[in-house]
Amino acid sequence: MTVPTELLQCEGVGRRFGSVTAVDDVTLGVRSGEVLGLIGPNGAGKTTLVNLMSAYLSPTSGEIKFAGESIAGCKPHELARRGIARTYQNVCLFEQSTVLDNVLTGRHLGFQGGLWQLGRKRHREEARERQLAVELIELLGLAEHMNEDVSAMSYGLRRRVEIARALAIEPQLLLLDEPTAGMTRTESDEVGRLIGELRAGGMTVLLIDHNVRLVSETCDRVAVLDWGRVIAIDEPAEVWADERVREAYLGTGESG
Amino acid sequence: MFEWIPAYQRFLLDVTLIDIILVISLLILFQCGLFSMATAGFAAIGGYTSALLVTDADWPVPLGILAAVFVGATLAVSFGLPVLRLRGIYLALGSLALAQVIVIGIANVGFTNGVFGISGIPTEVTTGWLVAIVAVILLVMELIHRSHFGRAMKAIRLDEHTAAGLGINVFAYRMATFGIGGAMAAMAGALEAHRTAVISPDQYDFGLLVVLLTYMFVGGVEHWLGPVLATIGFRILNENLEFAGTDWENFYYGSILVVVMLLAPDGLTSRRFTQRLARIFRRRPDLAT
Amino acid sequence: MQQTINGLASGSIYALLGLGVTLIWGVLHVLTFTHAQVLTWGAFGSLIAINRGYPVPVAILVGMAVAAGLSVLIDSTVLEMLRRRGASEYAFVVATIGLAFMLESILRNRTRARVEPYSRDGFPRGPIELLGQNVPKLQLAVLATSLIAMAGLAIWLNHTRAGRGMKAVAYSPETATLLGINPRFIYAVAYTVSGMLAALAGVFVAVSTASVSYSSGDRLLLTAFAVIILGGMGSVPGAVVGGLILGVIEVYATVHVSSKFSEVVAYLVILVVLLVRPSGLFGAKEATRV
Amino acid sequence: MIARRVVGALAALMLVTTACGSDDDSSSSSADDENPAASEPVEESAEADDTASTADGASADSDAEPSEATVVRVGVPLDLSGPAAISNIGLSELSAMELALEEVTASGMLGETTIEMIPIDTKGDKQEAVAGVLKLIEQDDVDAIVGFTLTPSFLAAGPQAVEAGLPVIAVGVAAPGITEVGDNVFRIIPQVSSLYAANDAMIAETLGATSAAYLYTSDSETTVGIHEARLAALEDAGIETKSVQSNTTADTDFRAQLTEIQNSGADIMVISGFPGQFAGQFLQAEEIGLDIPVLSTDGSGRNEVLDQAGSAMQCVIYTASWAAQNETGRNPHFVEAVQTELDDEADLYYAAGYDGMWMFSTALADAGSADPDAIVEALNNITDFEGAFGVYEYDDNREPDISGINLQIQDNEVIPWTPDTQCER
Repeated sequence: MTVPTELLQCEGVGRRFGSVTAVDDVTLGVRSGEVLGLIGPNGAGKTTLVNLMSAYLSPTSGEIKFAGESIAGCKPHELARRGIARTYQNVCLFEQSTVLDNVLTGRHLGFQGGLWQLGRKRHREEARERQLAVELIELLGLAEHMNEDVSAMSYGLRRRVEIARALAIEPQLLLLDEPTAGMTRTESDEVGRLIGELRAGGMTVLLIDHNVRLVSETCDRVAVLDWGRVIAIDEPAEVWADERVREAYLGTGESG
Repeated sequence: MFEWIPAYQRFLLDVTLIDIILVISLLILFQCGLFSMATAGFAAIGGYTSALLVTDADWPVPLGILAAVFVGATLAVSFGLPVLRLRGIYLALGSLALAQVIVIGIANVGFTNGVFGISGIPTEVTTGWLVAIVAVILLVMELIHRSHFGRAMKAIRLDEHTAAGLGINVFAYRMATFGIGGAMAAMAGALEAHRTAVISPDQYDFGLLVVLLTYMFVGGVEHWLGPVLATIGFRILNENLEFAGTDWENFYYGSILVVVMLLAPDGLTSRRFTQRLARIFRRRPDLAT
Repeated sequence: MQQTINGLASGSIYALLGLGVTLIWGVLHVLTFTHAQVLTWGAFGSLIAINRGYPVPVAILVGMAVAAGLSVLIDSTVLEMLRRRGASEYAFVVATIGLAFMLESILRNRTRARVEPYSRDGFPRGPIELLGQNVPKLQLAVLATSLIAMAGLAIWLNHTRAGRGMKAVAYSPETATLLGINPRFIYAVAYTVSGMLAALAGVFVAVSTASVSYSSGDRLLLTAFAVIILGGMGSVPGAVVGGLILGVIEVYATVHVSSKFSEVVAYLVILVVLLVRPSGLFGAKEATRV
Repeated sequence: MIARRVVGALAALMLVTTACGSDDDSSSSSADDENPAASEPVEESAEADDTASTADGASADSDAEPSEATVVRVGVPLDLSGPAAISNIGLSELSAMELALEEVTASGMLGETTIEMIPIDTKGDKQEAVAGVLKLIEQDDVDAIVGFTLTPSFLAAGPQAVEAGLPVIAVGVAAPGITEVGDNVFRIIPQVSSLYAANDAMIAETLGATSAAYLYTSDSETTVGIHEARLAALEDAGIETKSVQSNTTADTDFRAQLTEIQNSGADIMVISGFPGQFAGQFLQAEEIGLDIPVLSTDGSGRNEVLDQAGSAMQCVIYTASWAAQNETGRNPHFVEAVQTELDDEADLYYAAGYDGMWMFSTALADAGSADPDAIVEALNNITDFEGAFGVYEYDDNREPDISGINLQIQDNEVIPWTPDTQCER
């Protein structure tokens, strides 16, 4: 068996906020083409880690590499350009805009034309991007909501819009921060199937979720974070059997 | 081209067109989520740059105005570097401090002729020029609005962090709009100087900014049409409020602002307000039946 | 020494102004452009009381009552309606600008646009010997009253139920509601306090110039904004320190640079402070959403 | 529901509007009410003027009865709104012009001809001034312009009137160079900067001063102009400059500047400022113990200033272009008329408005027609005009030859000052 290439590597990454250490010496790799689950009790530092990976925060120690190159000093928009897309724990959509507008905004990097590009060429580009956005919306099963205002939509639908928008930048790596929170079981199953399809298409995914069933079913490997440290990283079944993982969860009374 | 209009109406038209440029210079920043109050300062820079070059160095008027645009853009970009670190209300008030420094500075240094201002500025700016300039500006605004640039600006305005996550270079956009906004305000200032023939520091005071802000917010910030219509509307209103007499003019102006904000908190052309209007008008026939 | 007292005295008036604006911002997230008008109305309220022969302390209380009443009226009508509509903070800006125009216009007409004499009888007059310096009593009184008012405000905010309720509402109106605090009541309280502080500042301005007119507050609105941005929006200690610093800077600029440039120097200092600390001296760092 | 309530409120507002509006109209046209002729349609006034000018031109004497009633329209652009310090001036000028017009009408000196004043608020704003004057010229078709409060408004809008060839009498502006704008521009208030410069050195010498400190208002061209002229004149006279301090029109606290002046050890303090701020300045000077002699600016003796700070202004000396104490010309009558008709104390700005309207009416009567050239000629030829500023006439530069009067404040009263005047502090 060949050693799989790691698309994203964290090497001894730490992040402190004042005297609080949110992420502590994390070494972790997301392999190309895999779905890696990231779980851990509340406050374990999962979202901080995602913010570090998407350059919203910079680490106070260690280094993060994407596709073999350090992302130190990178701005979030540069990382997006390099192929990392993400969703947010608390759903950050552009309110009072339609689903199509939101997803089309995600296509920003797809546009090449300048302001002065007029006429046919401009229309062609706009039409092409619009088509791509529409396809993504359909893929996420949102076709009937295409022109609805996202502010008025249900939580589950909003999460799906956010995933569609993240996919719109055609990322190599997709960071999903609790994509099924607040969803019904059928809805989250839907998301599970979608992640499966994405992996089949060659996408690398980092999935943070509390839904153990979803994580077990969709992830190739699972990493467990507790108090900012990685306490286990392995295939799902192995991880659930790990003593430290059980302790971390039972000890803190995870409600999930 | 517009000589058939009586001079009085033509002057009002010119003033309105210049106001439109100023409002757009404010709006383009706001569309990127920047609430900047430096407009009056850049207008002063533009007015003085052109006025001084034309009167003291005998530059031709068009060249003076171009120089004003250049100086406005340069200053905006160089001030933008530090000032754009500020966010929200801090940017608003920080840029206001910047404008105050510029205007009070102009009033107290020698080469600008201080509080006396500059008079006898050549007035070659015609209504034709202004119409052409405003038309070009509005055309560009519409092009931006319909392109992915406009979408990116809206995304930045609504949520800059998320916009960045989608690959939008927030800083570059803000820098560019700050520069363009500064250039436009400076151009408006220069045009104003060459229209009214006299400039002095006191005209770039807080009051000017307040007027522009109300035009912009009453019109609504989603599309350039709102502020432009509001500017025209307020000009017409201003000319017709005279019936109220000097004493009560401000009272009516103020009450109009309050009432508009109560009816349409996001401006008269905001989707929220137009949709509500549409609902009201749709409901009418129902009531009748 | 004398100049430092000059700076602190005018700075304490700035601080009173800044406190009123910062309270409103902290609790309601509204930048209130009516503040200068509230100040002027308060000053006129006290002037009427003085002209009717009431003693100075009573007259000041009357002025404060007028200003507080006016503030609460503004809040419970226009601003409450805007809140119900979920208006953006910019709608509040425009609406308060509109209200400021209306209030100024009314006052202008009531006073026939005149500068009214403001009697100094009953206020401290003349100098007092202090550390070998002749210090005007009025200045000391202004300084002392302001400091007492500020200290009282600080104690009230931190040690009373209403004060703590205000902090809770500032933090999150929803959470406060769950804790049994009525945000509307707290808004009214904030506007009352803000109005009272403005009136106090208005009386001090009126008495130190012995006059008051409908435009007395004009420049002070900008000053109030300068104070809170220097100190940090929504921060009570920030407004106090910001106000005092601003007053002292202006005076020192007059002494060491030139009185022509004292305002420019003050604004430059504000800009520099902002560049070093983008949220002012005491401002909370604006939270990022992710 | 709510929308309907707001609409209702708006409608109510509109009612108030019209009510107030009509109220205003009646007050501003009070001059017309006394003369029913003014209520005649004025649209054809241009033609009417032409006929009148030929008719009057034939008789060439205002005593002759013109065959037809004529309305002469006078545009009155003034800064009537803005900060109290400025709007006060404009409002004073306007009411004094109305007062003068009533007197002119009552005197019958114009025969059947009546003057209609068309006031316009230029709001202390150059654009408003240009727009307003253009409107007066084009829409209201005025025959002359008598007005202007602030210099910037005049400099922006004056050229429009000059271009239209209308006679212009600038009532308020006091800066140099006003009449250079055009051959048809006249002024009432003399160039105050030269007035002060001429008197200051003599006063300083009388006081035995060898050094001076200055406090001036730095954001108005009027006070800056005065200050610069005074500083130059005193330095020419060998008076050393110890300290120069400034304040803005919006300032309320002058203690820092006054402390600097006190620390400078100057013999006298020269204040170039506005009446609205004198009280604060003098009271604060008294508070910090600054007790050197003061040369102040015109307006120091205004009643409200003395009411506010008279006790702190003992022995303050200033030069005035107009003074209530002046017994020459129409001044005694003017002072009384302002008291009885306007229920106020006469001052410089009332005087300027009053003389402006009288001056125009006199020229109109002399010219016998509203023809612009005739009026300009009449203004140039007026001799020994009797006004509130005393008896004066225009020199070759269309400047009034008003020499001014030195005054001193003693025991809350304004008295004429001469080098022999004694004052107890």
